[in-house]
Amino acid sequence: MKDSTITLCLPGNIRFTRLASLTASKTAELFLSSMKVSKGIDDFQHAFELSVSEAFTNAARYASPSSHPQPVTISFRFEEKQLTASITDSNPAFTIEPPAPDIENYPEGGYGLLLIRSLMDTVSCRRENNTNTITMSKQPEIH
Amino acid sequence: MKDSTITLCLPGNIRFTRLASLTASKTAELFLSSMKVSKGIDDFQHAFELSVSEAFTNAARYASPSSHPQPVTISFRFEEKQLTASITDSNPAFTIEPPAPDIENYPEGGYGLLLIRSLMDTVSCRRENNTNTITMSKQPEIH
Amino acid sequence: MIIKETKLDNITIVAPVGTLDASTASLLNENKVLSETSATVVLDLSQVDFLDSSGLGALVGIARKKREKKADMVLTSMNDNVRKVFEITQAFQLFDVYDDARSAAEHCRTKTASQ
Amino acid sequence: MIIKETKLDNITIVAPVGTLDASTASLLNENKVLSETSATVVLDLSQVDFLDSSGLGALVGIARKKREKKADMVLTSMNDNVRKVFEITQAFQLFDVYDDARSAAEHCRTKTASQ
Ligand SMILES: Nc1ncnc2c1ncn2[C@@H]1O[C@H](COP(=O)(O)OP(=O)(O)O)[C@@H](O)[C@H]1O
Ligand SMILES: Nc1ncnc2c1ncn2[C@@H]1O[C@H](COP(=O)(O)OP(=O)(O)O)[C@@H](O)[C@H]1O
Repeated sequence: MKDSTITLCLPGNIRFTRLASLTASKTAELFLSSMKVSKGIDDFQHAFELSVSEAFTNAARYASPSSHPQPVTISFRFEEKQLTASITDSNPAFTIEPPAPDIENYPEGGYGLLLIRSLMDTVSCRRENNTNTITMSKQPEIH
Repeated sequence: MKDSTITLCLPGNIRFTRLASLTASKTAELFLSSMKVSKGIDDFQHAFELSVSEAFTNAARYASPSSHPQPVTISFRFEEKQLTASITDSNPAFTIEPPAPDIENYPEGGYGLLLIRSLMDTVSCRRENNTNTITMSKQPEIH
Repeated sequence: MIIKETKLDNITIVAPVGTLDASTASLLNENKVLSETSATVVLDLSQVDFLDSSGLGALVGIARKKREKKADMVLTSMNDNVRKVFEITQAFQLFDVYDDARSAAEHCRTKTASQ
Repeated sequence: MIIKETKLDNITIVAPVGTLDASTASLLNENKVLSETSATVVLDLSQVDFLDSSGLGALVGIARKKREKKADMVLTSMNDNVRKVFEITQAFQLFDVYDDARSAAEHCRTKTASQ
């Protein structure tokens, strides 16, 4: 299973959010079963389910105005010790440094990147050919 | 949602079968919700879940011998009145005319294409550039 | 997502079933009991299997509008994955959270009566 | 997929939980009670949410091997989606199917006793 790659290409519309996050959850489950991990399964799956939900929603929500939703590509890679997910869109550039949560005023948004960075081991963002790719990796706890 | 296309690319290994069939089920659910269909939902979803499970399993099982599993591509297209799924592999050519079930001897295999043809409205197979694409469509019952 | 409603004394308990994310958050805002700003409600999360920041954002917005009218939305019965979103975002500071719907309704009734 | 086992009198009831497809069918074949060809068992399908032709093929193979040793595998409690696979493939002709595990076990016990 090592080096397996799974790619899901969806229209950049929030109606497809759950398809993205369920695929992430199931992929994380498959990755763990290939690693014969038996502890912390639910946390690991949930970390990918939630992070991909956030990243896909952002990709769909912050697209440049256009009559048709731009495609968003989600890919998963089974690496030696970790699972990596990447989400690519054609939106304007952005940065992944989230502001600290504004507890006083608690705005209704602004927690997506905070959640991703809390749940994943590493998160990075790359701009290339007018696309953004946010890449996130996490290693399961091996016991 | 009309004309939306969803593409899932997986390694041709039966360990990924459930990812293929769950994606099919969830996609069929999204298609129905975009059509505002409220009857026969479970049957329609199950028809895609089962047919994609069968077609993906065949694509993975009958691959030409190779050290790495060949990728299998599953795509879904939201059409005016129907949902279409296509599964593409690089296997040797095959035909989709299933033999009648052999009730006397009831072999352990040979029911995949029979199930697909029973559940879908139309099924066809195309050979192109050394790939096979099996394409299946189904219209929900509108009431 | 479907949304179930039951009454305990005169407090309505609203129980969404399924996923609260960007694709379903608008359904919460369209719900009569949740958007009726002057009625206090209990939101029973026991059947919410998944919540992300878009779902949380919808909850914050609903609670805020109710509070402007001296009403409230209190939460109950969240699973561990939902709880994690509240923890990371520090959203626990914003909501009264109860273990079960009965004690949440009890609390709301007492609070409403004393106003 | 996990496989639960319980005993009713001296008949073992085997209950797979989850999906029976190409990715899990081999787990059935590895199960001790199912692969022990001379023991009759009840296969409780109530927690099988999905079955395809690879799952069905595994069931046919297991039942066949047991019958060669005068044992059997009888089925119980299938949901509508699982039932549909049996209908289309005419597999109902191959299996004794019961509504619930208790009556299935009862039947197996009587049959074993009369041999
Ligand atoms: N895929 C993306 N494309 C464009 N902008 C993005 C993307 N992801 C995040 N951003 C920008 O980063 C900001 C913070 O994102 P996030 O932490 O998820 O909170 P929220 O989306 O609720 O504002 C967004 O408001 C947006 O401006
Ligand atoms: N994707 C495929 N690639 C190559 N051969 C295939 C493919 N799908 C089906 N076949 C051929 O068609 C036959 C019938 O398939 P099916 O009805 O699914 O039954 P089974 O796979 O159990 O034999 C297979 O045995 C195989 O020879």
